[in-house]
Parts: sequence; C-alpha cells; structure tokens
Amino acid sequence: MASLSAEERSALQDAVHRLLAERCTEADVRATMETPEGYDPDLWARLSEMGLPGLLIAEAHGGSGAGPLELEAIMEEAGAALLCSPLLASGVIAATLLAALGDEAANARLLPAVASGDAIATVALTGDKGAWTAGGVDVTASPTPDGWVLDGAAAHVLHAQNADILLALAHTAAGLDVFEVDPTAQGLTIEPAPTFDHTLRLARLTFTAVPAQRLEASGPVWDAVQAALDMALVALAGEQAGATRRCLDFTVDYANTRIQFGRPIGGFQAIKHMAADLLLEAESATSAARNAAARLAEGSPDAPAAISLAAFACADAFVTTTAASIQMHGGIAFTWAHPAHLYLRRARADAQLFGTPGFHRERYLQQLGA
Amino acid sequence: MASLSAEERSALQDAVHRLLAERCTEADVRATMETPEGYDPDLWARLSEMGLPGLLIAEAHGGSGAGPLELEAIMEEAGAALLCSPLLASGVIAATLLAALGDEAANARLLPAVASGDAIATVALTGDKGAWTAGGVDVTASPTPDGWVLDGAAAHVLHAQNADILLALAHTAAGLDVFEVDPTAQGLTIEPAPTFDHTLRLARLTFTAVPAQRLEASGPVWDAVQAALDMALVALAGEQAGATRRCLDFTVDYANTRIQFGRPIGGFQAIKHMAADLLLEAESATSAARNAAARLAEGSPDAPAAISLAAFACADAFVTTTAASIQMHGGIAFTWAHPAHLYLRRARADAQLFGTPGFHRERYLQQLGA
Amino acid sequence: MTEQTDAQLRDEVTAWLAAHWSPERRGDKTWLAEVVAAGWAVPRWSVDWFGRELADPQARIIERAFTEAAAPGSGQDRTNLWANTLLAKGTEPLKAQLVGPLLRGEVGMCLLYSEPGAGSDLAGIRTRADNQGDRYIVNGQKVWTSTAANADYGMLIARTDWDVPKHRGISFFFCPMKQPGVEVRPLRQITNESFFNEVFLTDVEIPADNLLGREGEGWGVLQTALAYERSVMGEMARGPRSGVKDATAEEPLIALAREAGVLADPVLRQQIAQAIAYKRLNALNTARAKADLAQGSSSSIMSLGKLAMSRILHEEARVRTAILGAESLYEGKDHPRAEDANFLTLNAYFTSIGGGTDQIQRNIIGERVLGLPKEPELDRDIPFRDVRTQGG
Amino acid sequence: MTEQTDAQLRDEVTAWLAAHWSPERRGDKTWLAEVVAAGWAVPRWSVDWFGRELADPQARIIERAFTEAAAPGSGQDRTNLWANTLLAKGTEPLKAQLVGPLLRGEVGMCLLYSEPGAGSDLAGIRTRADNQGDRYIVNGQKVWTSTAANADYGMLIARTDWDVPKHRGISFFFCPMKQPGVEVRPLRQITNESFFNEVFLTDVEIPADNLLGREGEGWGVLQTALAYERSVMGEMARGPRSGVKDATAEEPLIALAREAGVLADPVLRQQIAQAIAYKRLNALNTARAKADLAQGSSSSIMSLGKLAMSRILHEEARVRTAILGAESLYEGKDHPRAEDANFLTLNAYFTSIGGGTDQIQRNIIGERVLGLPKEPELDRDIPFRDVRTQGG
Repeated sequence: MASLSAEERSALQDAVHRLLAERCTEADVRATMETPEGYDPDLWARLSEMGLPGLLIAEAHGGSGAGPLELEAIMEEAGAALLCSPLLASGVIAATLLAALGDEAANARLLPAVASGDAIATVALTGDKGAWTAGGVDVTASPTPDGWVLDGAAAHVLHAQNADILLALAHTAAGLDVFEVDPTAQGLTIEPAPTFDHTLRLARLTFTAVPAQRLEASGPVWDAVQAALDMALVALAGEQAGATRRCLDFTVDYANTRIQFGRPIGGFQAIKHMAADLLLEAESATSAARNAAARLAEGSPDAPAAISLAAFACADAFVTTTAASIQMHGGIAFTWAHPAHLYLRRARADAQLFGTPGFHRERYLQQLGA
Repeated sequence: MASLSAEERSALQDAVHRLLAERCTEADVRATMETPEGYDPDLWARLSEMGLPGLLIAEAHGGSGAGPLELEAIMEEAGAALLCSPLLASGVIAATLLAALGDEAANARLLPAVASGDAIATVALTGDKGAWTAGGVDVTASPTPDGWVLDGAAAHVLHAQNADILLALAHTAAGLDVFEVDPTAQGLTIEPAPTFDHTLRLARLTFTAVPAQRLEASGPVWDAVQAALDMALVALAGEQAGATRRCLDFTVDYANTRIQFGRPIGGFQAIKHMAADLLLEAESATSAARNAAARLAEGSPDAPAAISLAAFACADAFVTTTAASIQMHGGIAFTWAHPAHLYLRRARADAQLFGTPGFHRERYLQQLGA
Repeated sequence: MTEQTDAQLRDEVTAWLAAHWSPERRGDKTWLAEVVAAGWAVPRWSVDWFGRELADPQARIIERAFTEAAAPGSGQDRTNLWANTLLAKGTEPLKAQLVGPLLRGEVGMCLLYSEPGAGSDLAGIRTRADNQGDRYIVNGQKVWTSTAANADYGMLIARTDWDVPKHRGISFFFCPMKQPGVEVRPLRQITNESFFNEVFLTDVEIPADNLLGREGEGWGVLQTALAYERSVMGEMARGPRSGVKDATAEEPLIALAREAGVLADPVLRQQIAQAIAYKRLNALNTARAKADLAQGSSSSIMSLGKLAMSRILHEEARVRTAILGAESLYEGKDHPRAEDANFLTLNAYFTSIGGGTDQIQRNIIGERVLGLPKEPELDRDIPFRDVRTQGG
Repeated sequence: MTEQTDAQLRDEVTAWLAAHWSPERRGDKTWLAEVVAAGWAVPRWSVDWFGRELADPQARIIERAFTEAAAPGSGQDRTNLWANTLLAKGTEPLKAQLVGPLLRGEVGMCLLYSEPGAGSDLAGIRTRADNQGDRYIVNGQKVWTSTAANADYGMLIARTDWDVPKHRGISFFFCPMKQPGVEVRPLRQITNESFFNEVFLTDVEIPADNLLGREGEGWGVLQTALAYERSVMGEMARGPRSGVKDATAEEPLIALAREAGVLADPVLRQQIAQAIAYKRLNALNTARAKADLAQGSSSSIMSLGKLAMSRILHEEARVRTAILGAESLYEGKDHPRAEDANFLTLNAYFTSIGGGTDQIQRNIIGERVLGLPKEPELDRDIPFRDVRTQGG
C-alpha cells in the first residue's frame, strides 16, 4: 500500500480540517444527525472530491492507494468535528474487505464507485450479540440451483439504510464467505435502529432466502475480515483521539472563562487536576492511535497488539474525557444545547463498535503471548 | 449467645480505648513488633483481665458469653491502635471453632485457659494458596493403631509460634475434621514466616506423622469452620474500620497543621477532596463492620452477605485510605519513623487474611442469589 | 386546647381519620383543607397558624396515624418547604394571605435561585430587584426551575444592593409568577426531557410585602429555606421506615445480567458486586445516621449521602452499559434496557451536578465535617460590582 | 581548532577511542581525565572550558561514537548537572577550581534543597545563610539528600534575606561538606532502606566565591539547575535509542502471573493488560515527544511523564499484589516475589511524592501546559518573615 509523504499527509489533513471547520460545525452536525440518512450528501460530495472514500483503494480502482497513516490523520479531524458520514462503512470497512479478499472481478466492478463516493458500501459483519468474531455471524448461505441464498440476521450494520453496495458475511458448509447482496432484494429487510449516538446510523438486517453472489477469496476469508476490522479500529482510534482532544480543548476553554467565586473555575484544583489527568488520557490516545496506524502501515507483526492497545486505550480515554467534561462544565453541559453530550454519545458508541474495551484488553494480552 | 447491653458494651469499649491509649502507643507498637513473639505479654495480661480472650466464650467455660457486637466494638479500638496480639487467633478463631464444633469434653478442657488468656490457641486453617475453603486444606489425617496422625502442610497460621493449643483442619477418608495437636509434637515443624506487616505473626506448619486427637463434631465440620471464619471476618472488619478512621484522623490533623505556600495544605482542594472521599470510605467501612456484627449477632439469614460485604468494603477502605494517607502527607510519610506505613502494612495484610476482596465480592454476589 | 396524653391523641386522630378519610378521597382537592382545619397539617405550629402547639413526639403520633391510613397532608410543619419558609420569615400580610393556601395545596410554587452565571457560586447572582417603595422591579434570568409553568409564586433571590460584598446585597422574595414580564421557557436537557425551565424576568413587579426577611438579608433567608429543603430530602433519603434490610427482591443489576445472559462473566460479576455494594453501604450509612440522630447526637454521615449517591448512580449506569455491551448502542421503545442504561448514564449528572456539584460537596464535607480550612475567597469582601465576572 | 566535516569528526573520535578505550578501563579513574583532556567530554563548550565549540549535531556524533564503544564520559555538556550549573552561574575562582574536577569525576556532590518544612513549597526554605563579607555562615536542616555521606560539595539553597517575598530572598551555593558543622544522618525510609539522608548544618562556613548567581537570586539559579536535572531525567526516560518496540521479551506481569499459576484468571487478565498498557502508552508518548523535539517543535508531552510514571508504578504494584494473593503477606529472601511486590508498593511513592508530588505535577500541567489560571498565592508578595508557618 503506497503511503503519502509526510508533507502530503499533512496537507490532506489540513484540507480536511479546513473543510470541516467550515462545513461541519456543531450546527451542521445537529442538523445532519436529525436527517434519516444521517449524513450530509453535499459534504460527502466535497469529501469525495478530496478523495476520502478512495483513500485506501488502489489507484487502479480509482483510489489514491494511501494507507492507515493517512486514514488515522483524517479520522482525528473527523472525530474532532463529530463528522456524520458513511466513510467508515464504505471507504474503510467495505473497501478494505474487498481489497483483502482479492476477487478481482468484483473489485473492478465495485471499488471505483466506492472510491469516487458515488456508491456507499457497507458490510454486515456480525449478529445481535455484537461479537466481532467468526462465531458472531448469524447468517447462513445455502447453495440452490439458481445460486446462493442467505438466511439469518445481522445487526449493528453501519449505514445499511443508505447502502448501494451491501456485503454480508455468512456461514457455508465449508466455512465463512463474503456475499454480495442487492440492498433491494426480496427477502431482505433493512430496519434502521434508533441510536443513542444520533450521529451514527446502524441497521438490523434480516435475510429470508435472499439471493446472493459469493465473492472469491484469494486466502482465508477471516483474514480478510480481520484486515477490515483492524483498519476500522485504526480509523476509530483516530476518531476517538481527535474527539477526545477537541472535547478537552473546549472544556479547558470553558474552565478558563467560566467565573465562579470571582475567578475562573480552572484555577480551582478540582477542575485543574481533572484537566491534567485528561490531558494524559488525550495524549495517550493520540499516541496509541498513531502507533497502531504506523504498525499496520509497515505490516509489523506487532500490529495486532498495537491495534488492540489503541482500541481500548482510545475508547476509554474518549469515554473518560467526555464524561468528565460534563461534570467540569456543570449545569450548562446538562442541556441539550451544549455539545458535550454529543461527544459523550459518540464516545459510548465508539466503545462498542468492533469490540468493547474489555474484549480488546483480553485480545491485547493474547497478542503479548499470555 | 448472650450480648451485653449497649451501655455495658460502650463501657467495655471505653475501657479498652483507655488501656490502649496508655499501653499501646505508637512507640509500644514499634517495640512489640520487633520482638519474636510479636505481642506484649504484659498488655495481653491486662487485656485478659478485662476479659477480651474470653469475650466470645460461654460463661460456663470462664468467658463472658458476649458476641459479635462486642467483638466488633473492641476490634475498632484494637485496629485504631494497631494492637499486636493473639486475640484474633485465640479468642476469636479458636474459641469460635471449638464452641461451634461442640466437643464438650474438649471445650471443658481447653476453653477456660483460652478465656483467661493463660493459653494461646490457634487453628491451622489452610494451605499455602490461602484459599479459605475446604479445598484449600493440605493436611491429611490417617488412622493408626495408636490414634490419628497428620501429614501435610498448613500456612498463614496466626501466632502458631506462640501457641499453647494448636488445632488443625485435616482431610480424613470420611471428610474434613478438626484435630488437636501438641505444638511440641515430634514430626511437627512451626516455621515463623517474616511478614510485611511487622505487627502480624504468621507461621508455616509441616506435619510428618504427627500424632493428633480428633475432636468430635456435633454437626458438619465445615459449618463450624465457616462460623469461625465469619467471626474472624467480623473481627477483621472492625479492626479495618477502626484503623481506617484513625488513619484518616491523623491525616486530617496533619493537613490542618502542615503549612505550604503560606496556608495549611488541607485548604487545597487536592487534599481536601481526597479527605472527603476518604471520609466516605471510613464511614462506609464502619457501617459495614457494625452491620455484619449485628446480622451475625441476631443470627440473620442475611449474615453471610453482610459479612462478605464488610470483608471487601472494609479491606478496600483500609487499603485505599492508608495508601492515600501517605500521598497526602508527602515526604514525611515516606520515612520509617512516620506511622502511616504501619497502617498501610496492616491494611495489606488484612486484605489477604480469610479471603481477598475479590473473593468476597464473588461470595457476596452468590449470597445475593446470583 | 387542653393537654392530651399520647393515648388520647392517638385515639383522637385515629377516630378523626376513620370518620373522614377513605382512599377514594386521594386526589380530592377539599381533603387538605379539612386536614388543615382539624389542626393535623402542622400540629407543631401555634394555634394561630393552624397548629396545636404540640411537641415533636406527639406530632409524630399524628404523622404515624396518617401514614398508617395512607392519608396525605400531615407533617407539613416538617415537610412543606414553602409554608415553613414563609412562616419563619414572611411579613404578616403575606403570611395571612398565603400560609393557609400553601398548606391546603392551593398555590403552585417554584424556586428561582440559580442563574446561568451563578451555579456553584449561588451568591454571585446578577438578577436585580430595584426598590420602588411599595414594590420591587425585577430583571434577570433564572434557570433550573422545575414546575415554573404552573407556579403562582416563585421563591426568588435577587440582588438589591451592588455596593456591598456579594452575600450581603441579596434579598429574598415571593415573586408572583402570573404576570406579563415572566417568561418560562422549557429547557431541553441532555436526557432529551424538559424537566426544567429557564425563567426570564423583565420588569416583573413584586409587592414590598412579599419580601422575606429584611432587604439585603436574603442570603440568610435562603439558608433557612435550603435547610428545610435538605431536611425534607434527608427524610426522603432515609429509606423505608421498616429499617434497612438485606436484599430480598433480586438486585436490578443481577436481574439485568441474568436476562442478558452474562451473569456468569467473572469480570462483570466483580463490577456488579461492587456497584451493589456502593448502594448498600450508603443505605447502611443512612440507617446509622438516623440511629445517631434518634439518640440526639448529630451525625456527619448525612452530608456524605449526596456524594455517595452520585457515585452509586454513575457506577450503576456504567455497569449496566458493560452488561449490555453492543445493545447499549440503541435507544427508544424497542430497546428498553438500552434506554434505561443510557438515560441513567446521563441522568446521573442530575445528582453529581445539580444542587451542588460533587466538587462543591467535597468542599463542604472537607470544611464543615472534617474541619479543613476554607479556600481563599477573592470576592468575599469586595463590593459586588467590582467582582470579576468575565474570564479569559 | 579548525572546522571538521562530520565524517572527519567521526573518524577522529573513532580512531581516538580505538587507541585509548578498552572495556577493561571501565572503573579506571584516569579515563575521564583523558576524555576531558581530549575535548570529548563537553564538545559543545568553549575551548577555554575543555570543549570544542561544536554545534549539537556534531556533538551528537561524538556521543554516538562513545555510546557505540560503550565508553563513558562524553556528553557531559548535556548531562553533568553540577558542571553545567557551575559553568552557567559560578564565579570565576570557583569555576577554575571545580569545573575540571567535576568533569573528571573527582568531586562528590549532593543536593541540599528540600527541608522538613519546605517540600512542595520549596521556596519556603528556612535554612539561613548570613553574609559575613568573605564568607557565609549557614544554619538549618536539609532532607531527602542522597549521596550526602561522600559528598565534597552540596548545591545548597538558603535564605539570605528575610524581609522580601519568599522567592526573592534565596541564594544558591556550592557548600563544602567536609567540615565539622555538617552532620549527615541516614534517613530510614518506609522501604526499610536508607537511600536518603537528613543533613544538619550548624555554623557551616561557605566562602563568598561559592555563591552562584547574585545574592537573593538563588531561585533563578535553582530553576536553571532543575531544568538541567529534568532534561537529564527526560533523556534517561526516553527508553532505548533503537526506538520504541512492541513487546518482545515477556512482560514481567505476565511472567509473574504465569509463574503464580493465575494467568487464566479473567479478572486478573484485565488488570494485567491495563497495567501493561499504561506503561506502553507512556513509552509511546515519550517517543512521540522525542520525535516532536527532533523536528524542533516543543512538546507538552514530556511534562506528563512523571505523572504517568506514578500511575504506572502504583498500578503495577497493585496488580502484582493481586496476582500473588496471600503470598504478598510475606517479605524477606524466602519470598522474593512478595518482597518485590511489597517493595514496589512502597517505592512507588518515591515517584508520586518525590521531586514534586502528583498534586504539584497536576498544577504544573494545568497551568503551564493547559494554560489554566494559577491559584491565589497568599504568601507571594509579603516579606518572608511574615509568612505563616504554623498550622492549627
């Protein structure tokens, strides 16, 4: 995977930062999160022009062939701004899964539209329990004279309600496989589920004899799924780190300006010391996210450990920081109109997607040989 | 079990308080903890005159027939003063075990000397792992033509190096039994083990064909052992609550008198807020210990849950408070000459005896039906 | 009224309740008026003010009889914040006008204390009340006011003197709410409810008789009112009158974990046990404090309750989330368990922020209970108009 | 000395090391003198002071060559706290007397900063130095002094003016330790070691030439010295030069749990993973800070290291204890694992208290990194003799 130079990466990050500062303000986020689709098509088009959906897609398929380092950098910006978008579903998970599976015909057919942002792709990865393992898949695929059909249910599927391209994991008699399904197929229902994090779009899918096309795999299918999950975790870690930092920043700003007892509340040790502890959380999250991206980019054998470390460190940092932020603000942050709870909601969602912090602590220890 | 009236109990507690204030000062504790026996025989005699070793022993056997409420009250005093004594081993565990077993001949022979404090009794309850369950016993008893002999090892035996009366749990072919062993018997070695808490005396025992006398049991043996453990946990909870409170008190005193930056350090929120949180710990520990004693005294079916709750709440409160106390004092408490570390050492020991906080949290949940 | 023995009093109230009360009268608006007229509402108070001039033990007999009959309306001399405050500090005309109606539940009330700029630092209020002789003209903004929409009066603190230190320029009013200058706007909270309101006051008129205490002495009146409020909340916090029991019904966290199929998870079990323990320890603390109080000795434990409750609520919400895992991603009626966990997560701040943040509570405990020194107060001894209000 | 290319310099130092250094010379007291004489000890310094006036990149070439040869003595212009402080602030006679010997390791040194009454508040020192013209007479008590027993000089702060605010009346000295009025008493620590000493100073004489900076400006000199100290400790904290690696050798906590037979315990596994994570995250933070610094941008992360390390040490000790269970009751050579866990439990306070408590570190991070306001300082602008020193 070709990476950008540090300067190019920095320029891309700056461009995303500027775009989001202008087009993804708090008011924009609040407006977008109330829409059914849960993302702003105009902003998505602008992000697509900048190449974000195709960031990880090979140049041969219309992408820019960049990698985890670039992804992590822009996700820090996306997280800071609470960007509502199908980028994670489409440009990260679906794109990585397709590339890792290596079905060249399917890739030639699907990836260019994903790269351009014209199509939104998503993957049904797991069942209701949200166990991000092969055992967590609750869809089975059966061969019929007319091809494969899928039965079962999938849950927590990102942006399925907006998907043009739908991939699903399913068990066959021979093992796990990835199938392409027409989102409008008979027998498929896509129920949008109301999320506590209003900036997130999830759906539950039920399959009843849904016709599907099996994708060829050039290697073990779970390896490809794990590659997609690992890339998603790097993206999420970047989002968490960026959002943690932004939340800390506006909290510190408030502590510097809010006067009680004749002085800024940030002068009181109760607030100051919480802020200091949160800075350690935020910096650690940033370090962990960037390290995970770097290890994955260089294909290090340490990458899985680095990714799990980032997964739980960033999730915990984000939840801890946003929870403390509300307390530090006091009453003002108990109002809907204040942004702190939007960050807490995102933090709680991010701590569940692709495995809880406890799941990743366990995985980390296993990666360390224990 | 006959309890004292509230006034009598309060008078007893006051008397113990006054005696310990006079005879169990920090200097006394430091002197005593450096002796091999680890308790002050003169002070033990005074405590015996007040009836402490016989507190739980029936009046028929020379005790006062009091119960958990009285025990908990005096243990708060003992804990506050870091009393070094064989009270827990002899007057609590051995006395309760004997009474609960109900071997009347043995009780008539052994309990009067325990009650008067003339003899120190102890019980070998568990093996090296320190699992306070029947499965944790590593001694086996075999019948021979000349009577029973014991083989195996016991660890964490309180004051065994000072014991006149030694009881040991051992497995027989038929199940668990309690045996009386001559502490000077051939084949028995009693190795004092150096403890991190210098105010504590523990020994490891090895048995090689040690002659022993089986005690009769009027009911299931483990029930009697559990009764002894429960009484020990109530005693320990009282000790922990009393010591937690004393440690908090001297820490708050220091925070009120130590001047830095031209004012008492207790005026800084960093210290003040830690102290407030510790007060909650200390009061909760006191409530938990007293509740456990009250439930046990009334023979409530809730007693096991109350005892487990006290076990982990008091252990955690004591460790948390003593650990924070050192931090709040700063450098002065990093010196051997300061008492804070003596309390931390006791706290760490108490958190291991008769089950860790984690063990008791699990037991608590089971008692709640989960 | 001649002195009665306890038995006589018990007989009298029991007979009266038997004659007048029936469960169907719950919600009957005339009931409270009868209770007041019979002298049962405020038995500790003077006969002039609907009372019987009874000492506490006899008043408790009456309350107990009402409780046993499940009849409302007694014990208002302990629990009716509004009437107690008014009786203690009100002018004669205002008392004559409102004490009776307040006891009879005929007057809607609300609290107008907090402001956007005066939360933890309540004495920093900037709502102004200008003395115009027979009335005050009030301008300002209040917040965190519940029941404001239906209130007839609000207990209001406002600044009447800007040239003295902050605590000394505040006055306390019964502010009539049904007038044009009062605008009540529901405040949407992070829980997506609107339990509270913002109240905007524009040239609101308050008759001079509605001043409680003297002008400039409102901070003291407020402390009286807050003490009543705390004592009522303390009563409520004391749990069932039957005393503290060990668990009988299954603990909600255990039930939730069982339902979610994760009760066997050893990591969750530790967390569940600890969360239950926090709750149980607070109940034990409260029971102990109550026993101390019953023996006449004061207890420092009550002051810990709010801080403890904050930990209990945040921790329980955290453990619920851990039990639910991915299910906690959702909200709405199809996901009631997630709805609970998420609501409780947010609503825990109601306790850890509202009525004095945990940080303020720790100050109070450290200073008032443990006797640690107060912090330097930069704004205490200077005229309020010189107090810093802008940051940055 | 003419300018050299990097390659020339590298060749020269490599050749010199090849000619002079061999591992057997480790511990050879004459080695440092040769390094100093050859100009390798302090290459950034002026030729007058044993240096070569090289810029940092070339100095690093020399240090790298020494590191590769495992030869000590180079880079002292970065790491020799004593010589750096003396060169920056000392009088000409004192520099002439001691800079060379300090670089050659011929002078034992110690720090005489903290006092029993001046810990967090170091500027509150009460050790006095009275100016007698050609010398100062010092009386007072210092504490937390390591290596005092063998020291020839101590870097001392003492109060020379009691009529100005506390920071302005302090002076900084090289105090000769080998004289009768200096009494060094080992201080037994809670770990049962005596790494530190108390130092009692009674009519101790210091030549006037041993004053660093001007009288009354010692606080500034101290800041210079502390900055050197921090930068040296920061260097040391940066971990292996080969960069941060993911775990290769087994983590000690994993090894311990394996040995104790509890590695399968799910509750312990979570705790072990978290404790390792704290350590690893700090290493990643430090590596990132180093990269920032290498790019010339300053980094705020370094200031977090001490606070992070405190958490790492306390947490690791806690998890060790949980792994060992009842075994942690013991100490002594028969219980090495318990000895470790218990020692680490106590010694963690060395980091969380020593060199500025965690609480002081949080102040520093909050104020200097995050830009939050300082607290009111009651003793800042008043003469030191009026500062409160007694509590109660």
